Amino acid sequence: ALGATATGAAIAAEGEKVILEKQQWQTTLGQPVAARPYGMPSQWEAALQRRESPGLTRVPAASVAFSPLQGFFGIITPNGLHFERHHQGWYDIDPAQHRLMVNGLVRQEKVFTMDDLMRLPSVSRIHFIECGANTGLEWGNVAVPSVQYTHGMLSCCEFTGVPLSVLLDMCGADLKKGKYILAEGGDGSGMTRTIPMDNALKDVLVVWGMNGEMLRPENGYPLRLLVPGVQGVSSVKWLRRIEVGDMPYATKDEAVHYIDLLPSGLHRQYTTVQECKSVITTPSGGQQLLDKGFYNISGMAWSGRGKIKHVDISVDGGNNWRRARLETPVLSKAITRFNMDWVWDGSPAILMSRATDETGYVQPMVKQLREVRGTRSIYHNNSIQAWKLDVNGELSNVQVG
Amino acid sequence: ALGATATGAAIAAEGEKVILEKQQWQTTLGQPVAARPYGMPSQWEAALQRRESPGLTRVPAASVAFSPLQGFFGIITPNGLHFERHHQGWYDIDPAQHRLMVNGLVRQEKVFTMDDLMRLPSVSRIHFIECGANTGLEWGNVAVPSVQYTHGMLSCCEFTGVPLSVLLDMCGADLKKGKYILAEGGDGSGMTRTIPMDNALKDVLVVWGMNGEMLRPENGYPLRLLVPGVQGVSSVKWLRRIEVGDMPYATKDEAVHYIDLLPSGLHRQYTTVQECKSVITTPSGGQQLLDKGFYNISGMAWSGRGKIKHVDISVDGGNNWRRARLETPVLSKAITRFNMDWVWDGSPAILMSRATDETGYVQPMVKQLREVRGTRSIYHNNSIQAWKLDVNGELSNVQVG
Amino acid sequence: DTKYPGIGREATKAEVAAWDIDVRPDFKGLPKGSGTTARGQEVWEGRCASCHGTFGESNEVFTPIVGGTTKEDIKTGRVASLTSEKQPQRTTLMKVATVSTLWDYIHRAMPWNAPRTLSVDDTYAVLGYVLSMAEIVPEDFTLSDQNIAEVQKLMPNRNGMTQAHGMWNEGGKPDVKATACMTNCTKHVTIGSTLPDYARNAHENLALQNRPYGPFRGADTTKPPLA
Amino acid sequence: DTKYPGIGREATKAEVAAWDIDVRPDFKGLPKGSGTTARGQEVWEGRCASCHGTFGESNEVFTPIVGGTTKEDIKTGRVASLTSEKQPQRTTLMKVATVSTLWDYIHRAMPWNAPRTLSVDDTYAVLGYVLSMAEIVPEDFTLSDQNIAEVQKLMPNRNGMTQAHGMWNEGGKPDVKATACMTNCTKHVTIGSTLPDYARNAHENLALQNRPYGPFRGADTTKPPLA
Ligand code: HEC
Ligand code: HEC
Ligand SMILES: [Ca+2]
Ligand SMILES: [Ca+2]
Ligand SMILES: [Ca+2]
Ligand SMILES: [Ca+2]
Ligand SMILES: [Ca+2]
Ligand SMILES: [Ca+2]
Ligand SMILES: [Co+2]
Ligand SMILES: [Co+2]
Repeated sequence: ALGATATGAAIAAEGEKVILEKQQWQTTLGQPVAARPYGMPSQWEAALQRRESPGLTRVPAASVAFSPLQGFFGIITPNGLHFERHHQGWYDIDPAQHRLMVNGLVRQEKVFTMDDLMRLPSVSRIHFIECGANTGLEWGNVAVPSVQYTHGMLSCCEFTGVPLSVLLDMCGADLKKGKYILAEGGDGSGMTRTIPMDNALKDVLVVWGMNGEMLRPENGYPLRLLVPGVQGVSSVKWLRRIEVGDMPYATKDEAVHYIDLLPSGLHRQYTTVQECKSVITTPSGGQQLLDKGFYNISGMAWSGRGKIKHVDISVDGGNNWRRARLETPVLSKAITRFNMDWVWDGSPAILMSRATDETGYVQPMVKQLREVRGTRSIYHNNSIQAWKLDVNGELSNVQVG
Repeated sequence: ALGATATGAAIAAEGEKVILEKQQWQTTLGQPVAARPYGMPSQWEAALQRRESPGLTRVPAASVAFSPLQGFFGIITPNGLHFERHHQGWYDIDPAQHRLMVNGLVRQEKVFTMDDLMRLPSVSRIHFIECGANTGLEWGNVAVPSVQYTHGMLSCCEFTGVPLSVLLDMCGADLKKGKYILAEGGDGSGMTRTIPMDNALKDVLVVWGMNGEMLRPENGYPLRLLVPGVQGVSSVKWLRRIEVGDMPYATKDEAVHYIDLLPSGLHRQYTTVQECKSVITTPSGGQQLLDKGFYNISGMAWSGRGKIKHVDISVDGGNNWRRARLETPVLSKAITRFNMDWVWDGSPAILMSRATDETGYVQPMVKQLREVRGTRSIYHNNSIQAWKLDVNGELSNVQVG
Repeated sequence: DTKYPGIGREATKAEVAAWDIDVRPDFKGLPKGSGTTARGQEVWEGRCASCHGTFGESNEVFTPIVGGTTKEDIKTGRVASLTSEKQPQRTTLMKVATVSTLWDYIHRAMPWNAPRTLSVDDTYAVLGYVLSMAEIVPEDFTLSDQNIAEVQKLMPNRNGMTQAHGMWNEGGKPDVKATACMTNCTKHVTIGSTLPDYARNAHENLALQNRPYGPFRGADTTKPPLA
Repeated sequence: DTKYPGIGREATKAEVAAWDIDVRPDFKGLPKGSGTTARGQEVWEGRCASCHGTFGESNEVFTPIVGGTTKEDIKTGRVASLTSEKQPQRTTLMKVATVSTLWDYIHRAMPWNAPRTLSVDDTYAVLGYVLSMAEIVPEDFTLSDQNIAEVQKLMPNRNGMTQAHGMWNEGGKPDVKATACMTNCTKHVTIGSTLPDYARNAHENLALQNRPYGPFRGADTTKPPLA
């Protein structure tokens, strides 16, 4: 049986009390402006929180808090619900004490304060950040119940900062020998990641602004790197140093983690691009439909290689597909929101979305990825997600094929 | 003399302590993930708050809290800092108790729950909201010291909701006779505003989502109207009713306020479009430059008639102008962020920005507006804002011409 | 609905009656009823005067409701004081052209701290009393759905509105046309208005309204500008 | 800087020395120094074992560091157990190809709760001890900047990395090529994997992780699915 609901319940002949009777908010004076000089969500939104996945990590300061994508709208991630991934905990660093050093193969090694950086020519761009391990729990089998845990290491924000190329230019980077940069964080882990110079010069930013305000402490306040299209770990938080070098650095998170085990026993190293991917966020695993009838199927699509070209949706487990509407703006290396009309007739269904990016790359089935990469990859699982809808209205996580 | 600064201060020969000595955040374990399941800004960001303008209103529940634009980046307004304008205070309405009624010249008068509405085909769009009275304090003379108070009734968010046209269609609105709609709020003021049907069918949305999450209580949770390009008051908050009618309603906020007094003694009624406007947000009134040298001049431009085509910046009080860079995305009826390189040589300067929209309309000087509308208009002051930079590095609010 | 099955339901008559409370300039929506200025005075003094003043003149909680209109205005339907710089504030009755607006709004939203608690008859009564304070209707008057259209003809600013402008619709014609001159646009830049000294710190210390780091600080407005 | 006057300053030598602590695979950045496995054992047992286990085998705080490598692997430079389904966890030493990585990381970030508190010599010592636990170096060994390049040649998985893939650069070639079939794409839809029953409520009650209104509720995962 489908879940009962206030709406579904019979309405008294005269109508509903909430309309026929005057309510408190219509008959009294509300709260003043600036009651909260910095606002918070409604008391009724408490279900939408960042959450850990029990058992995934052993200590919460080297862990992940997943974003509740099941309740998100559009493409912008609210700052309070941006996913968290720390290796040695987070800090709220005093910006007056924070410095950025540029060293290595440069004419002039330099130190910048936040005062300095924020005076430089700034740009604002909307980009996604996806952890390379997003959906990694599902390389083998279905493991987690909802989109918060399958895809919740994903965000999309408007970032403001200075192009890294401006800083490299100021320091006179040796672009002939200097084929790589190393980015280093100011936290205890001193997170370090290598970025190819071509990439660094193209669209990498040194950012302080996120959705109009400063980065949140959990996301690298007061300064982080932003490497568009590349797994989140490269967008080093609490950024303190950029080194120009002539070879990759094989740092811990490039040599022990964020490497992909192939069936041959070889590991792929320096796999960073987040390939084209999409997921239906509503309705999705662990959600319960209350009734048959019309629904809006909605989700997110993104690609580390550019813009989303289109998204197709299947409600029959991948046998037939229909093209979804894309909301504007459709931006490069940003989330694109898609929607599709759907009338649920009450029979079982399997909902899937499949994105295609501007390079023509089509999001694959997990089977196709496994044919090349096996089942023990952890990172870069961009396969098509399926949600099974049962006659009772409940959706659950399944893998098709 | 210019203000002294840490950066400006001489650095000891070996370097700065914050670099030479290991800091706490590099040598200890930070805080765990989900320490704050819903995050907040850094402790160092407390200066950025919504604030009332002393003396502007007499009671804080029929008042305004202005946004600190002087600290904003990009185009997205952080939800915690969205400006507030209430007429009878704000409420945090239980969404399960909230209803939307559509009545009047329709085939079928209907009631929708939030459950209903959120199932409908939804769209997401980025739009500005500007109160019609924004910059109204300056129709006569310079009155307030900073951009928070001159322009802080301005926001730009990604909104998600259902096109009003879908609801009108569902109810069978009589589009022949029904030339207007009335939108009514669920708060104590029962805010009511007339919207021409053409406008209503074009791009008006009934929205619940704002920057990825639900509307904040201060901004109409759980449901508001969004009338793109039109003064904020029309985007009725806590929306409870839509009526289709055959004439304008001359509600209190269309007949006593939001009317513009002309020198003749006549009032213009139903002036709603927010014409093309821009403002330099950094550096701006009440800010203090610490040093000569390079700066990024940055600001916001928007138009109720479409996209921004370009923005020009003058640093000499309007004698000479240079074209600013526009950040992407440039969207219709949304804020566009502009930036321009500038080297301050220490001499006095007057900074101004002038936006042009896709219709070719050029943002005017206040003098030009006054020639038509006089000095007692309150609403729709979209004139060019000037900030005077003194040799001491302080900027102040002035009117040129 | 065949396009969106399962969504929304018919509104009942009682529900529409409960919520459809707006009153238009043509008095559509106005409920039948009446009230005397005597009763109106009781309501006013009991439920309104504390905020709006005994004579509707108070500026304490909101701008005045009554004042600034004359017998002559009632004849012409144009409030003369609107062109005078002497009138310090524009009162409600100086501005409002449509009496329906006041009926609708008082019934909908007043008293401010207890909206929707006035009966229909008391709304007629108190509105009649407000109009009598402005000498638009006699001291001793009964306002009702029957005579309100006549009262409309007395509203002092009934001819005071114009819709002849390009700002209601996106496609309307703007009333100024600036040009985007790029070089040598003004020989002498003149500053028409500057921030008055007393306004420098009137919004409290701007040093605390800007980040304590970054490209700029907030000026310390508790002190004079730096020398 | 003439392009951006007034912004940034030269870093001093001492500052660069203080912060430029990375060590590359070619040992650029590696400071001179050395440490014995005996000293390494002291450091390990005093400062590391509580989290990583006496033998580097612990799974309590993080995945094991030591284990899963053989004498044979040291010869081939490929860890054989990586292809075995029997090895339950991939230890650090099964994966890491470059000894510089470990030196850099231990010096940079360990102990986890007190990073950057190990001296250079103690870093050599404890790293040597870790390698000795895995029998990569002898029980009684002194690791130093002089012999670390030789030790690199013993790393069990030193030949275990490939960069032959299209995923480092945006322009790289993807390794799968799906097609966007639109109709009649699969005769029989088969479900390969479903959520195990025990996982239904393993992330707590999903009813409390969804809005209590809107198009969907969260399923009450404390109970079985609705009948
Ligand atoms: C507790 C204070 C308070 C009380 C009591 C009160 N009012 Fe008001 N009134 C206000 C405020 C504040 C406003 C402005 C509301 C807004 O900003 O939309 C207002 C607005 C009005 C207006 C519109 C004025 C304008 O120019 O917009 C009218 C008319 C009015 N009140 C009449 C009444 C009447 C009649 C009563 C009694 C039945 C009453 N008020 C009781 C505070 C009060
Ligand atoms: C308080 C607990 C704790 C202590 C003490 C500690 N570690 Fe760790 N260690 C960790 C954690 C947690 C990680 C994983 C950090 C991350 O997620 O990036 C780690 C990671 C490592 C790694 C990388 C393992 C991998 O596969 O990524 C090495 C090597 C290591 N530690 C060595 C040491 C040494 C040597 C010491 C002592 C000098 C030490 N640890 C002390 C908790 C600890
Ligand atoms: Ca890790
Ligand atoms: Ca008002
Ligand atoms: Ca229904
Ligand atoms: Ca009506
Ligand atoms: Ca300087
Ligand atoms: Ca180095
Ligand atoms: Co990650
Ligand atoms: Co307003």
